[in-house]
Order: sequence, then structure tokens, then C-alpha cells
Amino acid sequence: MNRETLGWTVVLLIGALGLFGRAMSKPEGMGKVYIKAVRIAPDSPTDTRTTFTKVEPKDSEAIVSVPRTVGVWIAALGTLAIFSFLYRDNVFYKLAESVFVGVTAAWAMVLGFWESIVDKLLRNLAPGLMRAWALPGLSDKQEPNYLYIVPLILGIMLLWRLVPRGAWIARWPLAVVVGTFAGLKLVNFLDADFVSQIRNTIIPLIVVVNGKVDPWASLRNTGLLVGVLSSLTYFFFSVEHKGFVGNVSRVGVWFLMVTFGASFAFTVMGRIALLAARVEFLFNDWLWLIDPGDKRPKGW
Amino acid sequence: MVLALWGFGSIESARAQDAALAAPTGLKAVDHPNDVGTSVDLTWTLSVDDNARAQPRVVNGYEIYRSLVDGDEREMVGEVPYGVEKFTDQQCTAGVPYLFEIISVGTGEQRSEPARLAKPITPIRQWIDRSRAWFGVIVVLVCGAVILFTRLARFGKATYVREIAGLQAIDEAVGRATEMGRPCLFVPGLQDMNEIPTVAGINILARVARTVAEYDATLTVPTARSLVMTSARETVQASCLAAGRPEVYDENLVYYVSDEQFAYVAHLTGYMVRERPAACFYAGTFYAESLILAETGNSVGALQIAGTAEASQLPFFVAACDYTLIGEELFAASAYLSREPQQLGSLKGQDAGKLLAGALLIVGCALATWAALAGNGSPAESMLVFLKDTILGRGGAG
Amino acid sequence: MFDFLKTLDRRWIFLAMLLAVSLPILAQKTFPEQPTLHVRNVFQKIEDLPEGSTIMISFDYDPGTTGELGPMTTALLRHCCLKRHKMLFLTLFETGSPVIDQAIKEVIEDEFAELELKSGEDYVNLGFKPGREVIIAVIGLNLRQAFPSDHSRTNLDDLPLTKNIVNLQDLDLILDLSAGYPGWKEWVQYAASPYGIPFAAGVTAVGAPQAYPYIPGQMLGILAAVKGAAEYEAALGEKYPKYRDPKLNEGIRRMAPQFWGHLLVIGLIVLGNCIHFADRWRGTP
Amino acid sequence: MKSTIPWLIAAATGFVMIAAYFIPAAQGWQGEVGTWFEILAAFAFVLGGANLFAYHLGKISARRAGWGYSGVTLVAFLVTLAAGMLKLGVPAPDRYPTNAWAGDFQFEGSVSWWLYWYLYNPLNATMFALLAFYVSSAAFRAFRAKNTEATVLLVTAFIVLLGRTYAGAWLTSSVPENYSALTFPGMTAIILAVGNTAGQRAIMIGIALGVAATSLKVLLGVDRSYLGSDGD
Repeated sequence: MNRETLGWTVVLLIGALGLFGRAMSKPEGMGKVYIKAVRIAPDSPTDTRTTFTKVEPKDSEAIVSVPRTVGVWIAALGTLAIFSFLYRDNVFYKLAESVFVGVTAAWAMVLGFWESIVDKLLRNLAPGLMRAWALPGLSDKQEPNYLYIVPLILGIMLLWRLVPRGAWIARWPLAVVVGTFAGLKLVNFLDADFVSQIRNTIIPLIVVVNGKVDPWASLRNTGLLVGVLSSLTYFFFSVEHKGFVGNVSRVGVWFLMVTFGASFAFTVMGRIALLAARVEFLFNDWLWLIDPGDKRPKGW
Repeated sequence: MVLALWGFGSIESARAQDAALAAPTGLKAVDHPNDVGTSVDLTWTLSVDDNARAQPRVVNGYEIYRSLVDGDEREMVGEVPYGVEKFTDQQCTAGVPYLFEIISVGTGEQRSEPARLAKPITPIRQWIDRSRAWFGVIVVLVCGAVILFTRLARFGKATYVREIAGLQAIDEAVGRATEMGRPCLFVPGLQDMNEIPTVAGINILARVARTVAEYDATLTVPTARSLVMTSARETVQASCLAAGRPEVYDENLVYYVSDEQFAYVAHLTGYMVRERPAACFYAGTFYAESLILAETGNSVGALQIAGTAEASQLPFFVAACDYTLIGEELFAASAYLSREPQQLGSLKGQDAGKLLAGALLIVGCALATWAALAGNGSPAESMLVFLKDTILGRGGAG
Repeated sequence: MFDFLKTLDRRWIFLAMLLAVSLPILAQKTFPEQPTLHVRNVFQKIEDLPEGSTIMISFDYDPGTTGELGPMTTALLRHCCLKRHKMLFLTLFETGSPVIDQAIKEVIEDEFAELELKSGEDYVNLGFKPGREVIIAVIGLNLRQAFPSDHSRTNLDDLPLTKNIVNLQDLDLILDLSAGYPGWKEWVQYAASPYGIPFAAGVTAVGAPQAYPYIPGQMLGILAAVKGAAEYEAALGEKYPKYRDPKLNEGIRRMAPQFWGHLLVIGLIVLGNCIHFADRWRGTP
Repeated sequence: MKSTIPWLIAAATGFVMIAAYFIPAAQGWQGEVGTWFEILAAFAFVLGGANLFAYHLGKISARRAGWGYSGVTLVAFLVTLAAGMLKLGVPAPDRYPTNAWAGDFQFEGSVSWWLYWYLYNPLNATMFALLAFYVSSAAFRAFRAKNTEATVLLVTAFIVLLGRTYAGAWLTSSVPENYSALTFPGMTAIILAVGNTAGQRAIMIGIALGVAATSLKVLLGVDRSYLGSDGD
């Protein structure tokens, strides 16, 4: 064991002992999740099945949930494992990464199956069967829509890649996807971004308010127009950026830099908020060091 | 007995009279323009009792009823709260004449007399959306310019294209990776093949993969979407073939990770610190992960080239990468890299689009300034309205 | 010292950031907030709508960005409940439904328990449908084509609130809580802009600068991240004194770590530049 | 030839979609093709899943570096898949108590729900939160006034950062009302309204043209990289 490994082992041990000590020494402990039983169908006289829902510890019927308490600890340790990557790559991060990739990839498949294959494709192709199985709320009036055989066939063609011969068949559905959306995006972008943004930028360069010229508003509008035109000049590809064009495009670059600077500053704000939320999770839900929402009774 | 009942009834109706709500007036209906004939637009004048500030409120809202001309199939088609003077019934059938009624709704069961439509209205199906006619002209102009310059280029008209720094660096980056014996990483972004930036990214991948095959380096392409993986495999394979080295194509280096943004990122950052790629390419749609990728790439000393159309992520790529393709440059990249005259022609087409935008802006702002100085009712104002609402708008309706 | 700073290991910066955010959270102090114009516009719109208007709230984010959008979700929902507006919830994020459930539970069921708002009558949770912007385009014309039933699979025709809503054009206001794509931009492109429906958005900080060009043409206003939420909470507190208690205002509370984090970043930029110039000055004698 | 037929398919579907934009009767098609795409993407998950499975299985059987982690990924993948597909721990919904398959797979208390709230979500949010750290190191390292452009970016970022917190308002609180444009919040507002808006609009107009040109090249068959080569 080299010195660094030893050092980290000691740090981890002290951390674990600290946690253990805190959990034991305080009467209320830490990192517990409380639940209570509720009826699935509260208004039904016959259906008496129950399920559990999360409640605050203040609730009189609250009991500790083992799976959820374990969950909070796993979540907290996972959070620390990801943060540990900031120091450097390590076994905890690798573990967290592997679990994360596996869970999310499967999650995407599960969601695709229930929401797209069942709720979109099969609902339209075999409504009767779906009503009897997973979609009991499906309207009786729903008739099969055989147009949905087309995506079914395209989907099967896509899976042809798994067959050793004729992988080129998979290109057809790909072509349908790219072609369709190329057409769709062409008009949508020209409409919503090209035309609308031009329309929004048509503004008077001299602003008159109650018969008087408003110099500040006029200056602002002029600045806006100059900014848009010069930044557009920067994007010209077929003209050499020299002389007049060069100078204008340079001004355009400055405007772009102002844009980027503003974006950067705003982003800093958001990222800190996310970190604050994670730290609050550790302090509040796991360690019970703070109680900002007044959800736990004091000193019990 | 009969008389008594009659008398009682009259007292009732007299009471109702006292508290009667005023009906809305002036109900008008027009066929909803530019649709398939399933909608009718209704407008009316508010009931005189409809006063939003009155306490307690007298009129709570309106109910709208529709029936066939002979009075059959009368049904309520909508309710609107007080203070609202319009409603669009969207459940009509094209070519069928309808009658409409509207009544004020008070507290509890209180209802006014209905206001009726004077003559029936027949919704009509339109085949072409006229409100989009001018937009159609703009689409034709922009696309026409692209097609025209592509054609001209094919017939040997040389096109000048300015330098785009990031693109010239691709060869340098791949060469460096080869020398150092480390891999190249290509990240095609988070979006699927239905997004054009992804398609543009795949076009750049074609070129990168070809250079990599020529230099005999390795290229890893982890993807966040299964369809992108499929397409990227086709592309990389084709590029190896085009470089004359089909044997270097390894399907396992183009693989799917996870659809989840940050799981994908967790894998990519892990990959970067473990495999230490010498060159990282990011081309496609990127969100928050841009900075995690660029900073991690930077910390392992990779040369990084990024391109995205996401304006919010550009500052991070600009700050942390060696070269960045800004917005439109991402789409121009494939044309630039291919050096095919046709593709370069399309760039000139894009420039024509920008000229059109500039011209519209200058004319529009000149008109707006003139209108502001000339005041209300000037010819400039009507020209401005035509430009903004008809040419660049939606024809005023629909 | 200079050489230490010049070759500063970035892990020191990471540590500084961790402290700048953690310590204020433990200290739990708050700063006063002033609502800015864009936030006030959104507040005033919801305030001025007649009681019982129908508002659609699209939760286009997932628990990953609750840190930024959670506080404003609470504030907006609170305001809608105070005004007794009818609410329709949906999400275009595949992992978005849990956020809706949480918001319903915390605000509608717990905080406003005494109003006894009923699902189906006062609010309807439409849940998630895959399709991104396409869903918006579809429900712009026909709500039932994308959402034949609500989240608990009850037919929309059987719910008093949705019975007469054909499509988005029947709504009085659309609010979008947006963490990216699909989000406010798609709502502008496919709903607000084509049909002229009043629209406002709460956005993450990253999305905010891009949203400004759309105001006031296509959007009434925006709430930008935690700052926007804090300002909205302040606006709510001005009108309804009960909501001046910092315990109820997560946004205002979160502005403290925000403040110190900002200061640190500003300090780092200044420090970085000092090093840069000192280096240049030393390099060119 | 093998990319010519797909190109013709792409061109045909694309031009139909453009035309559909101008025909009221076809305006529902946007929605329809979107639904179809979702279905296709769901089919594609089989390709992605199969690939992930094969990739990690290959790594384990070849005992390549880090094969143990591949095992962890596979287990996590299979458990989540089974929990979601079989709706483990999901009771039948209150309205249809006899229909065990009708419940939502994310029902509170189910296995999928647990996986989501205690693995998926915290890991996801923490990865996201890492950005606060990277932002600070980028601020230190990359935001230096190396040239005019970088200085403009830097100064803007600086003003907006200050303008968006209490510190900015406090620092310039002595500036009189009439000159509110000179306070940090005032300058931030001007930067957002003029510089930022202008830049954003130019970028948007450029991107719209770029998307249009790229789409057109796809439809005209000028660029077919996404389909691979002619020889299979």
C-alpha cells in the first residue's frame, strides 16, 4: 500500500466513523425516510389494497421505510462518488459510471417500449388487445388504424442490421427519417427563426414618444440593428473578410462576444444553483444538518 | 286549477324577469380562414351585466350552442369565462350550414335568453393556406438561391470561400494523434437523426474518419442514440473505403452508450481520462455537457475542435476548445471540407439568404423610422404594416 | 506565490467552489429581492386573468434541473392556486412525470389542502407523451390526438375540466418550465407564435439569454432560474403578505449560495487576469 | 446504387413535408410523422441495447481492462430492464383493480421507481452539478484578456455576473435614479437587450439558413454521408 492509498483509506475510515457516530449519538439519527400506508382506491368499498407514500417525520402514522432509507444512503454515496472524480478518476467513480450507464440505457428501452411501442404503435394496430392488456382506459370507439403498419415495417427493416446479410435494408428507414425531417425542419426553421427574427428586428431607428425624440431608445434600436447586420456579415462565407467587410465583420465578432459573455454569466448562475441543490440534499436529506423547510420536529 | 297553475307560473316568470341576465348581443360568425373547413369563428358584444369588477359578479361566463339549420342536434360546444368576446368552434363539418346561440351564465342555474345568429354559417374547406403564401415566396427565394449557385458551380464557376480556422485544423489534430499513438474521439452530440445539426455532424464525421483512415490512427465514436450509431457506422465504413483502406474499419469503435445525457457524459469523461485521446471532435447538438467535455478534454491535453448550433453552449466551446465552429459554420463545414464545387456553391446560396435578410432589415427599419417620424396614418405606416404582417407575418389571419 | 498561482492545480478552485456553496447553505441567511420587469409581467398576467381561467403548465424538465426550476414551479403553482385558476399539466421530457407528481403533492395537495382542489375538475395531469415539439404541434390543433386520456388513463371527455378543451387555442395562458430541448423555444415556434396564445416561460439560466429576443413579441416575460424564482417569490410576497416568510421561499433562500458562488467566479476571473498581465509584464522587460 | 434508392426515398418524403406546410388538410402530418419517428426510435433501442450487451459481454469474455465494471453495467442494465418490462412492484391502478398490467411502471414504491429516485436521479443531478466546478476553473483559466475579442467577452460576463446578484445592485446603489443605466443591473439589462439580442438574432438567422441549406443538400442528394457509400 503506497502512501497516497493509505492516506485515502484513513480519510474514508474517519468519514465512515464520523457518520456512524452521528447516526448513533443523536436521538433522531440521520438519513431516514418515513412512509405511511395509504389506500390505492380510497373511495372504493371493495378494493382495500394499500400502498406506501412518503411523509414527513412529523406525521403521526409515519414509520421508517427500509428500502427508501437504503436508497437515500445509496444516493448520497453515489453523489460523493461522482464528486470524487473532481479529484481524479477512481474506483468509486468507475462504479457509479457503470451503474449509471446500465440503468439509464435500460430505462430508455423500457420507456420506449411502454410509451412508443405499446402506447403508440400497438394502440393503433390492435386496440382491442391493448384494452384487455395494458391500456384498459382506451376508448371503446378506437378503431385500428392500419396506417401504422408503415412504421412497423420501417422498424423491422431497421432491425435487419442484426441479420448477417442485406444490412443495406436498414438504410431505407434511415433515409425516411432524415428526408422527412429535413423537409419539416427546412420550413420550420425558415418560418420561426429566419422570418420571425427579421420581423422582430424591424424597428424604428428614431423613436418618437409623445412628439419628442427619445434619444436613449433610438440609440438602443440603432445599436440592435447595427449588431444584427454586422454579426450577419461575420457569417458571410463567399466574401473575403478584408477592408470594409473585414471591419464590419470585426464589429460583428464583438457583438457575438457580448452574446457569449452574457450566456456565460447566466450559465454560471444556473450551475451554482444545481450544486447548491445537491449540497442541500446531502446536508438536509442525508445528514440532517439543516432543516430549511421545517419538516422535522426539533430534538426528539 | 289550471288557472291557478297558470297564475303561479306567471309569478315565477316575473321573478325570473327581475333577476334576468342580459344576453350578449351582436353574435357574428365567419368561416375560420385557411383550414379544412372544421372551424367557425364567433364574436359577440359582452352582456351589459358582464362587469369583471362587480362584486359579486353577475355574469360568470358564456355558453355557446350549435345546431343544424332545422334546429336538430343542438349541443353545447364551449364555455368561456366572463370578459371574453370570441370563440372558435373547431368541431364543425365542412359544407354543413350551422346556427349558433350564446347565453350568459350567472351564478347557480341563472341563464340569460340566447342571442342567436341571424343567418346560418357554412364552414368551407380551403386547399391552400393563403396566409403562408408570402412565406412560400421566401422559401422559394432562399432554396432557389442555394439550388442556383449549386448549379452554377457545377458548370465550372469557381467559388471563393473564406477560411474557417477549425476546419483546417482537422488534419493537424489527426496527425498529432497519429504521432503520439493516441486515439481520436468524435462526439456526434445528444440529438437523434431527425435533427439537422446531427446530420451536419455526421457529414463532418465522414471527413474526420477519412483522414483518420489515411493516417492509420484510431477513431472512437460513442453515441447517445441508436439511430445515430447506425448512421455513424455506415459513414465511418464508407470513409475507410473511400480512403482505400476498408480493412481498418472496426465496428466496435462506433458504439451506443445511453440515451441519458449525463450517463453519456459520465462515460465520455471516463473514457477521456483513461484513454487520453489526442484529438477530440464535437459536432452536433450539445447542451450543458459541453463544458464538462471541453474541460476534461483540456485537462488530458487533447486538441479540441467543436461545432454546435446551440448558442448557449458556444461560449464554453469558445473558451475551452482550440477551435470552434460558430452556429452557421457547423452547417457550412461539410461543404467546405468536401471542396466539391457543388457544395461550395450552396455556401454562396446561404450568403444570398443573408443578403435577403439584410435587405429586408434595412428596408423595414427605414420604413419604421419614416413611419415613426411621419406619425399615424402615413403611407409609410401602411407599407410597414404590409411588410410586417403580410410578407413576414401570417397574412393577418389564420 | 506567483508561481503557485500560475500553475494552480484546478482542484484548489474546485475546493473553493465547494466551500463557497456549502457554507452559506449551512448558515441559512437570505438577501432581499426586487422583481424585475419581465418577472413582474408574468406575475401581473396571472394576477389579472379572471379567476378560474385555464392555464396549461408544461413541466419540460426533469429532477436533474429541479435545483433551478423547482422553486419557480412552486411559486407559479402557488399563485395559480391563490387565484383558483384551472391547471393542465404535461411534460415533454421523458423523465418529467415525477416532477409533476411532486409539485401536485407538495403545492396542491399539501400546501393548499384546505381548498380541496380536485383532479379532473380543478387540475388535470396529462402526463408525458414522447414526440417533443411534434406533440405541441399536434395539441395546437387537437389535444385528444396526443392525449386521449390523462395520466391515470381517464378519458379527457369524462373530466369536467378538459371536456370542452379542444386544443391549445382554448387556453388563456401557457406557462413552460423549460430546461432545454424540447422547451420554451418549441412552445414559441409551434404554439405561441402560430396561434397567438399568451405565453410565458420559466427557464434555466443557460436558456435565458436566448429567450430575451422573443420578448415581448412572442413571450410575455420570463423567469430566469433561481434569480427569477426569487423575484417571483418577492412579487408574490408584495401582494400576499403570507408569502414573505423565507421558510416558504426556496428561491430567495437559494440566492445566498448563489451570491457567494458568483463572487468566487468573479474573483477567479479577476485573479486569472492579474496573473495574465503580471506574466506579460514579467515576460517583456 | 445502394445509396441512390434511399436518397430518392429521402427526397420524396422531404418534399412532401415541405408541400404539406402549405396545405391546411396536411397540417396534422407533422404530428403523424413525429409519432412514427418515436416508434422507429423505439425499434432502434433494440439495436442500441443489443450493441451495449455485445460490447460489454465481449469485454468480459476477453478479460479486457476494466471488465469488472462491464459486469456491473450489464447487471444494472438487466435489472432495470426486467423491473421496467415486467412492472415489478406495480399494483393494478385504482380504476382497473383486476388489470395488473395497466399500472404505471414508475408507480411510487415500484422497483423502477426506486431505481429512478435513488440511482438514476441523484447520479444525473450530481453529474450536472459538476458543472459548477468546471465553470469556476474555466473562469480562472480561459477568461483572460488575451485580445480585443476576449476582452469584450470577459467584460460582458463580468458585468452580467455582478448585475444578476445582490452585490451588483448594492455596489451601484448610490447612482441616482436618472442614471439607472449605469448601475450593474441597468447595464445588464442593456447588454441583454442590445448586444445579446443582436448576436442571438444573427446566430439564429444564420442557423436557419444553415439548416435550410443542409436540408436541401440532403433532399437533392448532394450530401449523402449519413447513408454511407454506394458500395456495400
